[in-house]
Amino acid sequence: MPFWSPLALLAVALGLVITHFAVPTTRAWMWKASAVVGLGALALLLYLGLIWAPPEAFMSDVGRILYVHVPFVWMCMIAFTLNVGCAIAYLMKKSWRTDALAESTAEIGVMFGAGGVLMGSIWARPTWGVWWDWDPRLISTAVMLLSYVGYLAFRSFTEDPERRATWSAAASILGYVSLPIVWFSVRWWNSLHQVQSTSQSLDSQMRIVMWWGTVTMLFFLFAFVVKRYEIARSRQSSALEAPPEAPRQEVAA
Amino acid sequence: MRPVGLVRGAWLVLKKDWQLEWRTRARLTATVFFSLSTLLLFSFAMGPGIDVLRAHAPGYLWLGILFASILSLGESFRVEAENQSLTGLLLAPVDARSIFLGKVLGNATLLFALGLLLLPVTVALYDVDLTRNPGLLLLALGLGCLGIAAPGTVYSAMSSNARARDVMLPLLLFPVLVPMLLAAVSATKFALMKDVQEQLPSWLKLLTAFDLIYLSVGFLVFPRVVEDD
Amino acid sequence: MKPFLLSRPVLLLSLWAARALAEEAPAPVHPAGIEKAVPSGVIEGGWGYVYAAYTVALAGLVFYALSLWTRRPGAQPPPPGDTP
Amino acid sequence: MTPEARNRLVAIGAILVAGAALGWIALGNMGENLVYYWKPSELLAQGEKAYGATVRLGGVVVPGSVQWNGDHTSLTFQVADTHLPTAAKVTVSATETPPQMFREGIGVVVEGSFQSNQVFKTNRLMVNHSNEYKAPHDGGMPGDWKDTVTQAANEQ
Repeated sequence: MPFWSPLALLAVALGLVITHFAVPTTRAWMWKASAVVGLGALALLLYLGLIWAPPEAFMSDVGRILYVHVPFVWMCMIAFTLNVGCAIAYLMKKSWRTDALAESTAEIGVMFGAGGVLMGSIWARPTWGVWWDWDPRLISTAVMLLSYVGYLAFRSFTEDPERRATWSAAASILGYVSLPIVWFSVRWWNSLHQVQSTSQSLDSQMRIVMWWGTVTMLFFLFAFVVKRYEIARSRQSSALEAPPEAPRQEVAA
Repeated sequence: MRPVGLVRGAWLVLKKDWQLEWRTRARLTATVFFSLSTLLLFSFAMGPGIDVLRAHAPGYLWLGILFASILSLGESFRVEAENQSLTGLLLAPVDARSIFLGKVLGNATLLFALGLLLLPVTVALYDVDLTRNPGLLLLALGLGCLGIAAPGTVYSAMSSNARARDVMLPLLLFPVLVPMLLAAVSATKFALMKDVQEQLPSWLKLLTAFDLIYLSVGFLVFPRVVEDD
Repeated sequence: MKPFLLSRPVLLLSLWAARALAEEAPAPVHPAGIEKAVPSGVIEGGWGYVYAAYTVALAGLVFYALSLWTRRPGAQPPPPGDTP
Repeated sequence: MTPEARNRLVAIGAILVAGAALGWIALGNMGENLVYYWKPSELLAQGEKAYGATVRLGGVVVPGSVQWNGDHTSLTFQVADTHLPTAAKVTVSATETPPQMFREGIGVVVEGSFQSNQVFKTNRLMVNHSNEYKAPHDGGMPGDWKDTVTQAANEQ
């Protein structure tokens, strides 16, 4: 993979979300289209990943886990990056919308991350020979997931919506510190986990399937974010009797 | 009133915390007994094998400090919340960031004092050798305490008002602290035991980097956290 | 608390399915024939692991979509007096 | 300077400090010493100090060195720093059945202790796959172990 490919993915995800919010006419249909296309792409991914792609030279068919493991972990990282973006935006300018979006992306990121780690563990058993190991990549990923599970629990334990929004934004920023550690851990330390693949180290057919899987999951990510955002918004408006557009402005210092 | 400068404000908060603590010494006493019993429990649970205990002593020491820090950090803002004194501080022309710096230093010195008291205990219970590299051992202890105190202060300010605050503080704090704790345990280990690969400077640098990250991020977000109180 | 609770069945079910499928797969033990003293270095079979991983992926997507649907706005108006 | 401007300056300073610290971790090469495993040359360089302690050893399996004992309960092989024939080697005796991917020339990480008879005894054997994924019909050699090894081999 070129080094900018995760950034390109992030840009696409961001573009979809921004379009959804900035262009009102897209709100009704875009997530539906995304979900439908995602379902079709998922069916094709199953075909491509399980049948069309060649087995790997040494892992043989076990290597097919690549096509779902990597996309899940990438979606997790994209969701957390969107989350921390919302947190920073909320601290700079208070808005219920960014708070709802932060809630939505954190939950979806935890879902994708937990799935990705589970798949990685299943993959590790036949290839490395262990389910789990004390390894920089694995430990830092677990830490990142745990800090966002803590974030979600904190949100559900805090009743005051305004405090919840501000405090969880702070928690999100502190928790995000672990993400660059996760990404670079395989480069900084010698790890059992292999470093990120490059376009040279990945067979062209396998590369196509991996990208197909990534795009598929991106469609699901977008549809999930939109639906989860709507849930968060409706909870906000039921928590506040008359939902104001923005929280109370801070008292002048 | 003329606003108080950042450093001076921090110093005032720190001095106030120290005075409060010195007057009763309640927090320190409670945490010392709590972590003493934690260390004792580790030595009971891990059996009489002194080699195992000695090898894992840095981990036990830091877990003892970590568990005690939950108590002392939680207390640090509960006092303020009960007397509404945080509101008072904020209404006084003291920058919220001064409060952060002062509180972090206050909490860190408390934890450091606790660590100093626990070190002789580890000698007694786990038979470690403190004289191998005492200077760097103290440095690791200090940096580690600062690393716990910086995010801990932000989170305790948040969770002191949340429901189920006793659960929330560890739930939020522990995952964030894991990388820092790993560095602290390793640095302590190599300061106490033979360091065949000269790893100690690297771990200390890593610890310093984590401290700087947590301090500056906390410094940035803390004013927003306490504003809503 | 609801979102947090709902994500648990997803995780537990996926875990269960993954373990069940993975156990069906041959253990990563080399068939130790005396004539084959050195392992071949190529995994033989192992489809159970593949199915387990794909099940986790699909289960994650399906159960999360279901949890979104059950929580959809206006699904169950909370009974009066239920909110704290 | 107005108070707001000063506040902004302080905030930017804090962001810079955080960024610099992260960059320091990333580029400061401090990871080099924070080892998850030792290479054979590093282990041997310790001399007698390395005996007995539970450590991890990582490297490539030397071709032609893999041997089972009579009743197939333990496996001995040599682990080398790199694929080069001159690389430092350590003999490993494993009591655990290796994963199927285990073969000559692949990367392994073993956990155990180095005995004074110069044998590394282990009961936890892990195989380290490279980041290469190739179809089998591709032919050619098995993927080299990690980029660094490949580069080192190319430089020779």
